[in-house]
Amino acid sequence: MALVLTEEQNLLRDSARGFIGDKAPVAHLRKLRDTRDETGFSRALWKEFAEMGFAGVLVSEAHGGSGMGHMEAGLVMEEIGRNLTPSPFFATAMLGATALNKAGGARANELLKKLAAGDLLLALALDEKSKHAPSKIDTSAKKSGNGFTLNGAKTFVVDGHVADLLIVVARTDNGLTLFLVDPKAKGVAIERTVMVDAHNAARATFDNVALDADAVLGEVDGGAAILEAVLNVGRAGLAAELMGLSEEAFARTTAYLKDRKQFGKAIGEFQGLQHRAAHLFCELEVTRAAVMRALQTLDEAPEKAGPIVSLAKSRACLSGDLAVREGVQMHGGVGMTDAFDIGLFMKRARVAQELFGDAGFHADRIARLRGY
Amino acid sequence: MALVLTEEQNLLRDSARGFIGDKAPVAHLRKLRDTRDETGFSRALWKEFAEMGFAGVLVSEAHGGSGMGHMEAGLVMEEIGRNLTPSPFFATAMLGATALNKAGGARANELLKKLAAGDLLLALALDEKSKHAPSKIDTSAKKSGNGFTLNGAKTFVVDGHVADLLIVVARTDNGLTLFLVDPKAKGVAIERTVMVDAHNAARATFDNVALDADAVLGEVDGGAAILEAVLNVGRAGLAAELMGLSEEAFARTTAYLKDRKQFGKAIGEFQGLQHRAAHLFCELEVTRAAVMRALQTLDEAPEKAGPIVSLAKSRACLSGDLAVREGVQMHGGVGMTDAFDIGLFMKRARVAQELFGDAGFHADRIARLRGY
Amino acid sequence: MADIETFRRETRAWLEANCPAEMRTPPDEENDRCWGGRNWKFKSEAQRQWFEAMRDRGWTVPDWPKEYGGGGLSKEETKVLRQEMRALNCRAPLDSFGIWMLGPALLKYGTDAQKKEHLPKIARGEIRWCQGYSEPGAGSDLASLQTRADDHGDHFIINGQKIWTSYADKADWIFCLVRTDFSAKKHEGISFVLFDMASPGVTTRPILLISGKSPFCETFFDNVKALKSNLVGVQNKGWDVAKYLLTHERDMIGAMGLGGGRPLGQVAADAIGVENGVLDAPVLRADLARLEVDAWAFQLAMERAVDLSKAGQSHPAYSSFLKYYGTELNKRRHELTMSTLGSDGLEWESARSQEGDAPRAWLRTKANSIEGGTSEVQLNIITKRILELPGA
Amino acid sequence: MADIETFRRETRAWLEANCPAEMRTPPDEENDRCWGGRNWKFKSEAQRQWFEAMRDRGWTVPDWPKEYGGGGLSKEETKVLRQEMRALNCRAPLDSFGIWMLGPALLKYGTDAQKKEHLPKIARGEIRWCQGYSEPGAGSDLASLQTRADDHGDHFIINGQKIWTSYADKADWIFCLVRTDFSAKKHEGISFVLFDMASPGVTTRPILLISGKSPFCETFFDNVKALKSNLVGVQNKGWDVAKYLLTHERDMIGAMGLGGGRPLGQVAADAIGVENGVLDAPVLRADLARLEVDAWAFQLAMERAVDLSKAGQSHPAYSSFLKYYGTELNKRRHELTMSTLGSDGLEWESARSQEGDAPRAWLRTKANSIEGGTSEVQLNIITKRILELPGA
Repeated sequence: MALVLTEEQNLLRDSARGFIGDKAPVAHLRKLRDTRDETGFSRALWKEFAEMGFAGVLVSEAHGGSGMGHMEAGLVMEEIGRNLTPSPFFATAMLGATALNKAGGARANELLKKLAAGDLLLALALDEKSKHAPSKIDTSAKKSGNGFTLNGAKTFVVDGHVADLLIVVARTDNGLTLFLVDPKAKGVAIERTVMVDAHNAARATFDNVALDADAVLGEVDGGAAILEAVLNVGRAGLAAELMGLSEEAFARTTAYLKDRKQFGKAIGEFQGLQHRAAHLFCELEVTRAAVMRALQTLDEAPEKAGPIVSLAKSRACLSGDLAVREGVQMHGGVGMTDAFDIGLFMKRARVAQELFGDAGFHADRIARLRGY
Repeated sequence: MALVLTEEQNLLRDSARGFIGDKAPVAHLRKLRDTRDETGFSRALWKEFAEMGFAGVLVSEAHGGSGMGHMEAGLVMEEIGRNLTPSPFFATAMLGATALNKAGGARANELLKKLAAGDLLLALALDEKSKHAPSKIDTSAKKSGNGFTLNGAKTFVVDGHVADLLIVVARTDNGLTLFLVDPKAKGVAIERTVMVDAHNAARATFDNVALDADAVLGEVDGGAAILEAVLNVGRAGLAAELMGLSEEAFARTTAYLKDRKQFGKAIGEFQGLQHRAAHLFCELEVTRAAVMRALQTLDEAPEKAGPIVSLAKSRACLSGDLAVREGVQMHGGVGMTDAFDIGLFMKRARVAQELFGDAGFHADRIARLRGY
Repeated sequence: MADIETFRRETRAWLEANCPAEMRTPPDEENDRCWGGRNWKFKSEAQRQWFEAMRDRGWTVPDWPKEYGGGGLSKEETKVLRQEMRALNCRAPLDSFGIWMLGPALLKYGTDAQKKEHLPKIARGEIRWCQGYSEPGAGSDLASLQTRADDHGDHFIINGQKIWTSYADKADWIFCLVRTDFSAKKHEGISFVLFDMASPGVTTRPILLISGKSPFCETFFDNVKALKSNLVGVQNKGWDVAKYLLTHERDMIGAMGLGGGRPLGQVAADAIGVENGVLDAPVLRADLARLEVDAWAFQLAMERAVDLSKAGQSHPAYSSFLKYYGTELNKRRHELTMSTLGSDGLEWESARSQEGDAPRAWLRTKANSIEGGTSEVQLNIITKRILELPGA
Repeated sequence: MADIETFRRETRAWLEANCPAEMRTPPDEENDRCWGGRNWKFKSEAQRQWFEAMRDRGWTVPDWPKEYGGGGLSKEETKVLRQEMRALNCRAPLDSFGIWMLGPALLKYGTDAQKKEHLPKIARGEIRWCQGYSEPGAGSDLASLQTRADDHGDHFIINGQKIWTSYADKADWIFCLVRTDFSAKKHEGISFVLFDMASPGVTTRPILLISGKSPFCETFFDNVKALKSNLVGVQNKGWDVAKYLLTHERDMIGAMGLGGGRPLGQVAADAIGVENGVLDAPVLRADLARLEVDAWAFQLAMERAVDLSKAGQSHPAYSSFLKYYGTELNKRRHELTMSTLGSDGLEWESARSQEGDAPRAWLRTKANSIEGGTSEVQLNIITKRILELPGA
């Protein structure tokens, strides 16, 4: 596949860019943050996302979705990144939809329909350690009658405090199993955690939570395969978000370099800054190619996507980190003020890096796959 | 101890700088290289080193040396680095003398006397792998009658093809033992390896070499402690050499920045290069402090020197590498020519980095010592 | 050397006897420092005791002359005192821009009367100072400042605006750069004056930072009167004083590179776990090891800078090296701290995270390479004054 | 898409039938390449066979028009041919500065007569070209070149000196930048001319590099005659041709970033050993993993650059990005190769080390970021033409 957007993808990107930039620019995040909004995003806007076909971007038309692909979902994530928009798009439309798609079955299909209509919010409860480690799962679901008893604690659950259903990764007798858990069930405790980026996250604890047999998503002990698909989609989505975020931070920085004057000239005239800006441009271009190929691979050969997705996330973390660090430094004093937006980009970049594995995690993963 | 030179040390440095800069500037190395000199250094010059007291810098006056210290030895190494001087100073006056000092005893003392007079060349045969790994010793010395039988192969033996005696590290029943081996003994094969930096190195193989009991340096199975002392001195010495080499490369580079004109001005007027040069200056200053403290510690509390020596070697590799890379790049095309000296600095820096552990090896060692 | 060892022994004994246990724990950056000043309220009895004990020996400023409230110690003794305080983890008894910045400038450029008036109040923590340097249009290009001071015989009338005035809302007095000659070249019409922040016409407005904290202010001067007896140095030659003072500020900010608290490698070992002797996050571990190498070496470079200075071998622009390297190192340390803490380090509001201690500290470090002259300005200074490259 | 799949199938079959096994092994940089030219001697029968088979299909230059000796393939077909050649590890049948640099410039700027005269000889490997650009005083500032060409009606008389002329001692013809107007501004008095290196007055002298190899020469012109019919583009407007050609050179050098041969991680695993699944050199391993991440992503960026170009979406200065990034990456790869090989990689003369293959290749890469416009020049171009920052 050529590493350029198709005509349709260009149109979609333009429409997403116009829509999100218009309805949810950085000021939208500021308002939610400063009013300490309880939901953490705009439910009305999410309905509009659904009407645009974005909520069901990964849901087939048969199940009420728009049946687009990962490349298209990535374009939406990119615009979300550009505008720092808090949205259930990641947890629900990317992670949740992928889990349901992969699990299949009547209940999953029914949920997909609601999801695509913007009427169902999901949250993945996976990590238990402060560093992403999908292999370190202590949460357990023990057989109990027809169902299971769930015990454990999860952290960094995006949208955990607003989700209608949690998708909980737990250890069962012979592997991992995914469970759909009602957050209002007895024994479930959810604590919203206010994060540095003012986006949603929560901790969840499960204290002898009783689950019916039909809480199982997919097969018992068959959770690892679903989880791998969900992580691939999530990681590529975060890479796309970081890409959009980085490019916007970079655009604001170069604009500032042209505008700000010191020593009688624009600071962008100083070669010291010029060379750093040009280097950053190159890093972003390199990342973009990796992110595009990762999204394409999810559409075309998802079973092979693991390494290329790790590449994309690793690169997006590296260049995103550089973009916001250079952004704040080149903005100088005003970059340090809360009144200026560039610091918000730095905050979100830090969280998006940490989520589902940072640059080092994914570089390590690639090295392991390569046998060294 | 203050991290400045004493009056005496300043005098010694000036005298070493004058002497080595005069007798063995970079042209000296070129001549040895281009004539494919069989010895690889000037024996006449080594006699003069001895007369200056440099051969016996680490040998006590009681044993015919000048009884100076590691700080002083480091100053000589620094000037050797500045001039890329091929010299037995490292293998004989630093490694060999330390091994003999640490082993003690009548034979060692006698050898020290010859060494200080410039009449004995030693070479340490330690590494067996292509990456420095003093714990990976397969060379074995098996008890045999009153003596031992030595088998194994060594690489990267500095001055191995000219040494009067090899100091061979071998595994014995309950540890490591150091042996003094005559390179002309039956079963010993020495192959000189011509290296990128045109300094001496050799491979040595030992095929059932019969050793007398008195070939043991120090105690049987007691080699590890001697070896540790030798490695500490050697690593600190290489750090000092790299320091001198880096500063000279940097001085030549800033001179070129002032001299070379492009686009109608000196290239040193371009801020892109200015900031990189200023950064390099800082890296060298940081390294210098670490190197000085390592040498001081060898004089004052050698038993504690392990970590600080690793710090010095790690830093000297990092900043030395940066200095020569920036040096060649900033010299542009002429920097690529064999006729210009800067490339010789790059070559020697590469070898000095690899010898006794590179920046990564020593950073890893520090992390292990710190428990992570 | 016998004398200095005696001094060391006695100092250690005195510190052990006089530094309360509470003052030997690492201070919380925001809440535990002692800043002094007219309106100062001690945070605890231990803080008061420790401050007063040190003040009474002149050891808030150990190397200042005794006549100005200092301890009159030699450089060697001062170094020993600092070493012994560090060995016991003693907190600084008094933090103060007066000590770090104004004091050294007054010692060099002040009149006798100015020294007698201001230095003891600094040493005794009676007056808290702030610094009026940057302006909205004069950041890295500080010398282009526009705050004007009109000459009215025995006093100036000052009008203009400053920005990034740390703790201006809490300070008693300000040392301030003003333009006293608008016709001269930009470096040559600047003067260095001191005045009371309680003077009519002074207003301050805090600036909220990305860390959610607000140590900085915008400060406005509307016909503020400043006596000429508080002009430091020569009128229109204030740039010399400013530059001298900046080197002291740089030393102070550079010292951030030293870090402090628990070694990050051990924090990581606890948070992430160790397998086969190495941290269970191999790429992060390599970064931590490299940070440790550079940070340890930089600590030695700071020590060497003091030794060079004592030996009279220090280059006057050496502080730019320390400032540049120390602040960049500190930023790197906090980036790696965030990577080490993972999602726990991202919480912004919770008792568990001490209200986002780690992320707020991380964000605050981003200012290190901007305040007191940006990293780029330090590199320019090194280029010009140490490397002597052309056109810098 | 059906057609292209047919083309792919047929191409694969043809390659399998026509590319000798020997030509499917990685070439030794120095000894196995086929450069063509008047005095060319094939290194082996397989090399000759493979060259002639490809030449006869026009596939030494698959996307050039058939009338000039090319294959007349579309961009899509050319890409497929390259993919299939890569899949079989086919060597390039002909390496040539004529193909990489002069050809594209002639296709754009050449007259019909020039194209008919020179392009087929390039395509058929009959004439080997070299490039006369840099001079001792004109490196990064190429436009300040001083080699003069005096106008004698139907010809120029050329005097001056070039440097870094790759393989000048082996080339048949040169494409050369000369100054034809000394009164104009420096970019405006330059012309682009072609002439025979066998002309009277041309001498060359090899330059020994730090790698111990000598592909470059100094080249001297002493009253050399060049026909005006071999002036490419407009007289005094040669800078346009030179810039256009440089972008092709940059693409070529940038492609070095792709590396080749055995993955370095596997080389390291064999040389150093693996314990608990990870390389027994943990800090080096982190560097290798990071290189792999950047190199793989850059490979995709190269692929994207082709796709962007095909889609008409490429920025004209994009090749500066590829050149800068690819060469810096290649230098980094060779640094890490040296770290991986350890002392074995330091041997300079021995059969075991193939006469210092690794260190010589490492040293050779240091020129990558200098030749064809330094990294600094590429960053300047990106700054000015892509970022459009002021004063660049």
